[in-house]
Amino acid sequence: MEQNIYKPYLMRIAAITDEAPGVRTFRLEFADAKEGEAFQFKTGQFGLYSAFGEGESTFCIASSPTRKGYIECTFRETGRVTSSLADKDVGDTIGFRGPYGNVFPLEKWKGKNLIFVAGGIALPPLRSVIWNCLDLRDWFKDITVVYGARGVNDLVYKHELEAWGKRDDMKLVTTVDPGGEKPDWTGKVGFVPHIVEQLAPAAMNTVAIVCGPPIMIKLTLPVLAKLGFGKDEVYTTLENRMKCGLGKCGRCNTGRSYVCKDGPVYTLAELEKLPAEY
Amino acid sequence: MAEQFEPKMTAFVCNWCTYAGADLTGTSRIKYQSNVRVIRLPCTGRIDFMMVMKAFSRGSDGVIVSGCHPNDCHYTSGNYHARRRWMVFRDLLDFVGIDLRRVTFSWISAAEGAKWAELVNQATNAVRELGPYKEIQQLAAVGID
Amino acid sequence: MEELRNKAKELLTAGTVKVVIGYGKGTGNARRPIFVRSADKVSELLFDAGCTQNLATYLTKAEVRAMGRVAIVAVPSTLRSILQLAAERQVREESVLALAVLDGTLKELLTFDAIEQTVATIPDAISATDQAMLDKLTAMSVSERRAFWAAELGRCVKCYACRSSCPMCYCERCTMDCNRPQWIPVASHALGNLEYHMVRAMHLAGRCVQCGTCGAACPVSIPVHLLTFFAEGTVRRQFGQKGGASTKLDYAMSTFKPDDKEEFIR
Amino acid sequence: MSEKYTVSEVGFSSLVDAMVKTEMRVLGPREGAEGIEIAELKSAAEIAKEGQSIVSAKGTVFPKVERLVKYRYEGKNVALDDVQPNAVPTVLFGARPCEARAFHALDVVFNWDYKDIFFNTRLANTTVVAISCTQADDACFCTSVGSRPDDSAGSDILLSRLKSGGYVAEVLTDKGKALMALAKDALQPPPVSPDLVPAATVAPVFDAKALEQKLASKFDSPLWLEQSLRCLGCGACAYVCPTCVCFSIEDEADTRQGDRLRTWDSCGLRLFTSHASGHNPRDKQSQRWRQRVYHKFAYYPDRFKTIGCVGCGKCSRACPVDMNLKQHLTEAAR
Repeated sequence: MEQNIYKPYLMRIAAITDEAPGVRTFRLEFADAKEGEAFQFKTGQFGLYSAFGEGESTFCIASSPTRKGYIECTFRETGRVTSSLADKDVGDTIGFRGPYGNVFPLEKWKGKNLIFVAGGIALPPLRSVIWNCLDLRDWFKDITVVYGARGVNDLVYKHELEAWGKRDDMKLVTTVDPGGEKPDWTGKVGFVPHIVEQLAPAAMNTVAIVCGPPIMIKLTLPVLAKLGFGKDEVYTTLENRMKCGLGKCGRCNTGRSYVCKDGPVYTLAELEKLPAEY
Repeated sequence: MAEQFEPKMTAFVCNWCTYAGADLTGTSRIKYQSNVRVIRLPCTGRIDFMMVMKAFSRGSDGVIVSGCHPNDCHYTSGNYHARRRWMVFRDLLDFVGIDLRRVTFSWISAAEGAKWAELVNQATNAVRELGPYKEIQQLAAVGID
Repeated sequence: MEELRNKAKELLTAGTVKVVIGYGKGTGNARRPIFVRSADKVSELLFDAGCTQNLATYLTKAEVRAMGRVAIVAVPSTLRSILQLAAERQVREESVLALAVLDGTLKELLTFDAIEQTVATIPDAISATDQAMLDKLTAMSVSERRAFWAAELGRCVKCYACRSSCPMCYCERCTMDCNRPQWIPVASHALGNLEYHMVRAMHLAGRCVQCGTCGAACPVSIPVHLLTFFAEGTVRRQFGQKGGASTKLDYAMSTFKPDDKEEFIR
Repeated sequence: MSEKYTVSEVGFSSLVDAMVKTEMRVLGPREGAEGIEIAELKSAAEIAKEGQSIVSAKGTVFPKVERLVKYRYEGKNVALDDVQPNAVPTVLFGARPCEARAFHALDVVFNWDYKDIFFNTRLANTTVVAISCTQADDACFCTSVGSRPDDSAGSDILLSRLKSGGYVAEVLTDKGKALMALAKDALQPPPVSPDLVPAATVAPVFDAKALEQKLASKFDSPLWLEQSLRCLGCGACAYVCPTCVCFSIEDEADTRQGDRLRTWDSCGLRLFTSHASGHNPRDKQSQRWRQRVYHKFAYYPDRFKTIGCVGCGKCSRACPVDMNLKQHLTEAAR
């Protein structure tokens, strides 16, 4: 008998971390341990998280597939589902369907330098792949992370940023928008595209993974182009609205692409073939 | 013998008059029927017409809406606005086929504890006689295939 | 009709208006709304007995607003809608002029006052069919009415054509679209449909110009307009003011009179 | 396989009577007060044999509201109740050929990757008996999208009317055969040269392949704004459409339990793509209208090797402002 593809896994909230105002991370464990053991995903994939009674909401899986036994998601309290999720406590049950969508091609990146560029609440999708890459450190050459937010308070994963900053096998550059700094802020001040330009990473043998608010992406892409990054070497991940995640409900359809199936990971070359409906 | 039907009554009351009035009923030790679930709102002006519908769709057999007498509104005119709304909504309820005997409107001041008891008793008795209000709740299942 | 086309041509040529919203030929014998933006296209404008749709709906659309000043071919209900929209500060006097076709004569109405005066001279009555339906419904027993609406609204597919076609349903964020909490069920089961149409009727009470465009728009021919007609009728009867009569009226449901008379509050 | 029989009018009625007597749900076009509706049939006399229903027969396999998940709260826990797909044996009887053909366009979406058991179970339990159209109207354009008024695609049995009364029944599938077994006595061998009532004339107005090619370069054309200016942004077209497959999933719950429901949705509605943050990738009606056209006539053929439209014209008839798809596509194909 085929499965009911709309039936979610039941997940128990094992831990909650407040990341920034309105932004939280859940660590989720499978209520049914057997389902948990059988569950596999790859970095870049997403799921639909449900607050029963309110509905489902789409976010990436923010943890790395190399970390077994749980998944993590980070969300900002915005609409009906996310507000309800924000009201949950440790021990509560939520639903999860997934993993859905395509993946970041880590195999293809072997032997290359990686630069991650993220803004604001868009670090979570990259966090999964950053940790994945760090856990497979010898696959890659230099790893650089540029992460910016409006203000110091808006930076997510503050503890991990601290840990990344201390590592000598990667380079972390954090920045906040002008006016968002605090007296003890030791990172940079300036907009992400500008910081990338200053940093001027060599495009040779390097892959750039960019994720952030539309304006950040819009301004970062020309910088990368100027630095010589080819359109196949720039990756991003889209977040269209979805209801099913299964390539059926039609919401995420953009051009011939279903973001839930053909995405969410796209190269810039692929993205340019789509209408700008994302 | 079949158990006697006990209606579920929902009362939407304003904080300043009717709720205080209902309080007085209690402190005056006036007994009245316990079928009513009281929902306190700041003012009758806050009682959205759809709350009446929601009460029915979630299982109420009867609804009571009550607030301050005209001129007594804590916010000056909330009850006047509410009255207009009810004048239109009540007719509309009737027009779509909702039994008006299940909806009771009243003004009850903070001093009218006895009136509250009497109102609840009367409304509850009326609804008890009418029986459970299945018609509206059943509508939620119509159309789901 | 020639007069209408000439007028439209004159307005467009002089640049007085950027667009004329009117009726044109549709599928078969149908008439459809058209947007004439250049003088050489005025021959597409039509006016005949088939032109009954209330085009005022378009006045609040962003795409139309962006065009500039509008001339709108108006039937009586269109004029009333313009007044009601004006009363609710949704159209500006300088952004619209009405080309009213009344009993076969064209009248160019440049100001809200002119529209108001014209409207005052037009008898305001709903169609005999609608009146008969309302009478029939009010004569029914309450359970018959419930059965009637359950059957009618059971067909509703929640396409929102009634809302979309209504000149007064211009809200950027309709109650139906609010989901915190989800006040009205999204699914089109009988209860959700009933609640939806009741909310619409209540939100139109005192504002409805009784054009019937919502009912005409319904793909499955539910007489949803009877609900708004009824609620509007209640307002007229009880508070003595009607939607679309004047730009100066307060919205009946957001005001009150201390001596509003009812007999049901105990 | 395909077997042909002759069925007299009497045989036709007795077939319907035989079906109604079984456990099966017999749905079909019925003349209502306000036009043809797809409803549960009680007798052959009720069947509207000509003309298009207002709402399509899509609901037979993809109902407007359907339960996907059911849950109960148990303290901090949630328990999921098993929701079984609806497997009531159903006959869609007397539908137009375009309705039958439309199921394929739904099928490709419900099965191109993940399999949707709700749709599949309903489809597997549905037998489709279509009647060839002998009448068409201004909105019809089946011949422009690769079909015709006597198309048998998607039908288990196709009935074509004889001038002398009665029908030629073309039994196309095993399901059709099983249904016909209900009225064996009604079947006679077909005439050697059947004198059929000619199928309706629907002149092709555009070439779907050419349209698809044209669309490739017309994405930024002003045509979409021009056509959609009068569009009100309601969902009437999608909700009457036999092939519109987009849906929403909505929770409805009280404090103890809830349902996750699938409901029809439409790309024409502003909220369809709107994010909670307020960002909307298709913010303008012209973009939404374009999506509707492209999804059916460009993305569908590209992705699913079939057109997402059967040319039934229901959308055009249902539209409150007379958005005539046939005409708009003809413009786009130029």
